[in-house]
Amino acid sequence: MNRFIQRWAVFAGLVVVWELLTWLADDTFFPRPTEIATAAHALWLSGPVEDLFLTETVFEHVLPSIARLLGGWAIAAVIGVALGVALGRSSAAMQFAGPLLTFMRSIPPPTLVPVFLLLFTAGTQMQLATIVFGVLWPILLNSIDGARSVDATKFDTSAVFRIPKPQWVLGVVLPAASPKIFAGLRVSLSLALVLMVVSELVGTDNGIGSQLLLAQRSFEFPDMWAGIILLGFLGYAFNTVLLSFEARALAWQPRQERTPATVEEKA
Amino acid sequence: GLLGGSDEQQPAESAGSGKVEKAKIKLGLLPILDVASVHIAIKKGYFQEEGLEIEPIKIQGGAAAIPGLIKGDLDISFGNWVSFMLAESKQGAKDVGGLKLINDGYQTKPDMFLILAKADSPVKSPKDFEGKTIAINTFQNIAELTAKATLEAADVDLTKVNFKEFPFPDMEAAVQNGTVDAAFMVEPFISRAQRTSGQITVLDAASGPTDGIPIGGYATTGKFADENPKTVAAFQRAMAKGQRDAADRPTVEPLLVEYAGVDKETASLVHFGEFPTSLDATRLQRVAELMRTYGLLKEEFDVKPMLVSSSGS
Amino acid sequence: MRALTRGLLGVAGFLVVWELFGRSRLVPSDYLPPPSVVAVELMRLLGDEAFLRDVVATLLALLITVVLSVGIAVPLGLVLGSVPSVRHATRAVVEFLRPIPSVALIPLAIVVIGIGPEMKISLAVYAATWPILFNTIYALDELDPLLVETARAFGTGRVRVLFSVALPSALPFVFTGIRLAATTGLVVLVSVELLAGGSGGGLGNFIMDARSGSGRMDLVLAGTVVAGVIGYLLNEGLERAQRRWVGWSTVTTGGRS
Amino acid sequence: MTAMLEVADLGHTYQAKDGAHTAIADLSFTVGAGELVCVVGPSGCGKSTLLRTISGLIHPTRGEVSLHGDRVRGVPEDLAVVFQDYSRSLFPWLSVLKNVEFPLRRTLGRAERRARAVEALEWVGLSTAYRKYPWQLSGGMQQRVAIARALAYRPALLLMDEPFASVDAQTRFELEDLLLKVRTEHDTTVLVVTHDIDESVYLGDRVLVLSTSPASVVADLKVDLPAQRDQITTRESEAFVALRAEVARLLNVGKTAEQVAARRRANEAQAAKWAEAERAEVSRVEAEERAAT
Amino acid sequence: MTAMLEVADLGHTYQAKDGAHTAIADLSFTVGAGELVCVVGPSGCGKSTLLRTISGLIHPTRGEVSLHGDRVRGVPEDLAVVFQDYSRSLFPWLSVLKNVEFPLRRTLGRAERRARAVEALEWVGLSTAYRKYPWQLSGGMQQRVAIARALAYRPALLLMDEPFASVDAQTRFELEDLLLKVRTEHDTTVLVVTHDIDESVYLGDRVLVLSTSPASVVADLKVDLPAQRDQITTRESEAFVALRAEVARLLNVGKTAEQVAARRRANEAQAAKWAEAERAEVSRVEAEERAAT
Ligand SMILES: Nc1ncnc2c1ncn2[C@@H]1O[C@H](COP(=O)(O)OP(=O)(O)OP(=O)(O)O)[C@@H](O)[C@H]1O
Ligand SMILES: Nc1ncnc2c1ncn2[C@@H]1O[C@H](COP(=O)(O)OP(=O)(O)OP(=O)(O)O)[C@@H](O)[C@H]1O
Ligand SMILES: [Mg+2]
Ligand SMILES: [Mg+2]
Repeated sequence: MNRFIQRWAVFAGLVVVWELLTWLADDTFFPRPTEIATAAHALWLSGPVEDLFLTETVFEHVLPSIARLLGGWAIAAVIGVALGVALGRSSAAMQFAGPLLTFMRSIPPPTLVPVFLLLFTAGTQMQLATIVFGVLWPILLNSIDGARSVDATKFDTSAVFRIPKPQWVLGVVLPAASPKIFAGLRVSLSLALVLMVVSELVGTDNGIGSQLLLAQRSFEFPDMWAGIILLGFLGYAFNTVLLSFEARALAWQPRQERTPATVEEKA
Repeated sequence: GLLGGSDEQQPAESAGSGKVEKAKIKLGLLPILDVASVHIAIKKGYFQEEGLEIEPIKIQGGAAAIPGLIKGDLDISFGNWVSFMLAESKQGAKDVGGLKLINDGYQTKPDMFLILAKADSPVKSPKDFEGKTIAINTFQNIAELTAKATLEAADVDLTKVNFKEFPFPDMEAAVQNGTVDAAFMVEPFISRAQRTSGQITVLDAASGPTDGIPIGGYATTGKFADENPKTVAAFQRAMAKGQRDAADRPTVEPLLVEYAGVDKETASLVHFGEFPTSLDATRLQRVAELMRTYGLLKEEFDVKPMLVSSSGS
Repeated sequence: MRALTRGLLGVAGFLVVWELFGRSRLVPSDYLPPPSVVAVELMRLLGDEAFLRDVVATLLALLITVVLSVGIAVPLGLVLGSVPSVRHATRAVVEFLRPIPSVALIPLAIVVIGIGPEMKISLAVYAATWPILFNTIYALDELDPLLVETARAFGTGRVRVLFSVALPSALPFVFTGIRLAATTGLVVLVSVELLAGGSGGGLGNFIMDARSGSGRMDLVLAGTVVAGVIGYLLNEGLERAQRRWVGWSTVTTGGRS
Repeated sequence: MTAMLEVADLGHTYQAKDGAHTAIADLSFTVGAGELVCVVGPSGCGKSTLLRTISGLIHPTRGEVSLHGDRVRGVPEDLAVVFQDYSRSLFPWLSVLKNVEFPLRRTLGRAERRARAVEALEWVGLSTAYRKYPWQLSGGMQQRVAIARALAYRPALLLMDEPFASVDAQTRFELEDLLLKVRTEHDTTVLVVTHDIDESVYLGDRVLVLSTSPASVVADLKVDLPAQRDQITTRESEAFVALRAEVARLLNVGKTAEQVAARRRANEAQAAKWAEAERAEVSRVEAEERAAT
Repeated sequence: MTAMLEVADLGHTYQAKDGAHTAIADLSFTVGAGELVCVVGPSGCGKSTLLRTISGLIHPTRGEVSLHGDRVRGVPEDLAVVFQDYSRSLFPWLSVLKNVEFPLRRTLGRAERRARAVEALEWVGLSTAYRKYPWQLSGGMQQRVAIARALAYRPALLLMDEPFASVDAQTRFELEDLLLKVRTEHDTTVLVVTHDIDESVYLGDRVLVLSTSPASVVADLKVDLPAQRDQITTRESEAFVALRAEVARLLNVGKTAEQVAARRRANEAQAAKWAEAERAEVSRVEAEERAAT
């Protein structure tokens, strides 16, 4: 409860400050949070009772976007972790693929739209490709790093007991790398939201991102901000879910009792 | 500097500097055909004659134009009428005295807005669009408005037509690989799609109800217009000459190759639109009407207060 | 050297696939020109001053981006990673801010910051900060408590523990975050140049011009290749720095298998 | 001697998800300034936990620790610790020399720091390994680096958790003498946790015997040996032998007579088995030899 | 007995940026099947390196290791190692029980695996800590988990690197006896690196004494004690005492007479200092007492 208050007090404080600032500035581009809330309500929560008050827009734009974003992120997670562990544990593979991957990492997804158009059909497939191509890298890089940093003694121990490859990967490398992998997963989860918007720049007729851009172009700034808030909300929600998974997966980590912050004079 | 930012330097004292309040104009331009007249005017020294120095700032898409004007990073900018009117109707620029339209820029002629399909497409006539998908560059803009208006005129049920957003450069490919059934294109993409992929015209979206519809022009903020009336007037005079010269194809064609990066072959094929020389409220009101019809504007909108007509030319 | 040849082999393999794909009848070569065509165009561009100016503009903006995001994210990460109460208090805000798509905010950014290079750099810094921040926080979580206890037992103050124990121990993973941030920054810079233009110029601008004016895919791909090469070189430089400064981390960890 | 360290009614319980674990039940003792006290006790009884509470790294759940009469809250000044897990307590990114210098950075200038570190490394016989990194050292060498680091710091109170566990017998003797020398020269108060009963008697002014987990004080023995000790003569002295027997006896106090008897029975059964195995082996070898000739 | 392990002309040099370091110079010895050989040698001489080459973790730069006559290239079958750095060799994400079960997953079913692990943990006296995580254990308990893991695996060849360094004397005795019992029951060949001279004699069929770094074999002593040993009677036997003196002597072989003399001189100087310090202290205390009364 205490933590809850602690967490949301800062948030609420910032919202209040924002409200005051926007009220003072009175700028079309920066509507007041209350206006945004009204717009959000009109957009998404003014639907009929049988749909739990959700509007048409939610079913037409929000849910498909979420599905694409989670799908893309999941695909990227699987590819990233698998490839990352493989590359992290095999220096030869890393030498072969390293430069190419760095090269690909530096390519802005928008320039690849024409190429994606050739390889995928526009719409869901292309959007998934864009999201995967964008969010893969934090997972991949962190997995490589995690897989590489398995402690030497643990490597030796597994070698000595002739732990078979699958067990070595699943039972040693993955757990050892998991804190780093989770860091990558968390960075990329919110990146997936960003890329969801980017992916809806081309070849779409629905989605949170396309709605957001449309609102922006039509100077419906409260609607646009409502979209941004929705993204923030989704980001927060997904992140919370991921964190609870993480807490379970990393339960073995020594308890916080002895981390830097707590080893401190209470005097 | 090396970063490519604008170098803030005082404009060189030019001949007519005594007359205008601000000699150096930061002008937002899109890399498209529509602004050929500006390049002509610069080349032929029309601005210099008026004591103006133009610093062209390349912007991509309309997204940057209005915020750029509001922030003051652009003094004047090219943009499409729909965006300007939408912004004004939503009071987007109220802090800087609203948006003011100072010059007409570009206007359709037949064969300029074409909806193209693959050569072997089953879509042969507008009626065939029902149940099909058309690529369009941006929703809720001039393309969608004219497409809808002409489709309706051809008796098409709009609720059965899908639109999807694609940037112009990607449309040819999208049509070619069947991602969409047809695409709403402009020059030089039309010429290229016809030439390289043999795509065929299904509908001219700038005909009938939308024949000669204004596309875009030059705007500034109310603040700038109030503070620099002479500058604005000088700009209008120079542009009028540019617009006039732009009607002359041999003058424009080589410029395309130069500033828009269009290859010579395509340049020789493109269909140009009209470069109107005067700003006419009645003509622009047509755009507002279209916007009203298709729900972009919620209420009546009068464009007249937005205009700053050329005083003495 | 062997690593280099292997890397080149990997790239060469990719180019061969692309060449075959581009030359096959599957796709019109206008849409996906093969690397041989792109290479010729690229050679020509490397002699073109305007193009080089664009490249330099992007490169400089990128360096500024990396420096700024490191300067922001590492201290912030140290604070958030070592003071749980601050971390709890700011979590809601941070998680709300992270998914904000910088690319969709271009108009707002222009209104606030203007159309110049500052705008794209701000957006890029915004995007590049997160990977560094999170890697720093997570690396601190993984810090061996015994190392901290050792330092504390010798009367090392909290701040110094942070800088001379926590930071060095976290550094290898922070470096990974920086490498990630460098390419993320590059991607955002080029994307913003591409979508907004403005007075910045840059590689993205070049690509957009090539695309919209004449639909020259060969130029687009040449520009893309240059972006990739910039990313590669920057990554290589960072990796070298990493090997130099935190080389210890690769030897305390297990051999390859 | 004045009491430097006072441990009163100390208790510590570790909290864990699946229930609490009491590591220390109730400990009280004092250590005078300049004294060297050895702590012995069964594995897992709470010795390391005790050192952690004294050094202020964990807050005991019960009782208190005072230094010079002040209650310990944070990490006290002028304290050095040699951790049991020495290899993890060295900073892998610092060379051996830098590791030893690390705690000195706060107080000393560059030159003096260097001199102190070099001196301490010489003491522990690592003069040739300055520039190496911890992972390039053997286990025993790492442990000696940790000892050198603590000695170079010249603390008023030195806590050592099985500091000589990983070095060979000869080196161990040398390090023991080194410790004795250093603590006399600098008047350091020392608390050494050790498993070696001989060592505890040889080193200590007193030996503190702890019970099985949770730890409490079984005995607090005064070591009545002359202050100047010598590896050979001291260890051969009658007093020494008697004391070490006493400590060994005390360590077994927790065990019931039954446990001891059980062990003896098991040993006998074992012996019978071995004898049989040996006989079998002998006849096998004989058979082999016969086959070979 | 047939030769199970053969080490021939073994040498290993570690490469480092700032020059190479030769850890093992030239080692040759054999170990028969079922034999238990103890290796003693000064700290940093190359014992752990030797175990690493035998277990195939590093490739020696010179010479070779053979098992059953086959040259060791990778990690051989049926091998278990207790690493010196036990705390790092445990998997922190697995509970104690899972840690012990981990290497058994390859070969055994769930139930049998569990039974073996439980049994091994009981042997080392950790029956109550199954569900704990390694970081919740004391140093000695962690070490015993590592031992349990190796024993549960029932290897043909067991390599142990100072396996009892962190446990108390009593537990150490028990573990020594346990090791003897297990190796007889399962006919395991064992190589134990230890620093405890007594232990090497008590445990070993042979004791291998290594020189200072780089390691070479100083002596290969046969331990002529009856196969069935007992902590009390064996250690008291004359043969035992003689052997341990011999090993101690051999360990000093590397030292020059000068070094020994120097140490003696230092000790004497020290003794004088201490005597003085003691006198000073006595008079101080007396003064204090006088003041108090
Ligand atoms: N972080 C922890 N969480 C829970 N229990 C712990 C923790 N640390 C130690 N313990 C438990 O506390 C008891 C005492 O541990 P401690 O490390 O103090 O023992 P020790 O006397 O040092 O033993 P050893 O001689 O084996 O090192 C042990 O039973 C151990 O399981
Ligand atoms: N990875 C390494 N790189 C370089 N040198 C090393 C490395 N590992 C060990 N050495 C060196 O090799 C020598 C032998 O080390 P090793 O660990 O085999 O000694 P040891 O006999 O096990 O000593 P201890 O009894 O102290 O554990 C040491 O001098 C050490 O400095
Ligand atoms: Mg302990
Ligand atoms: Mg060793």
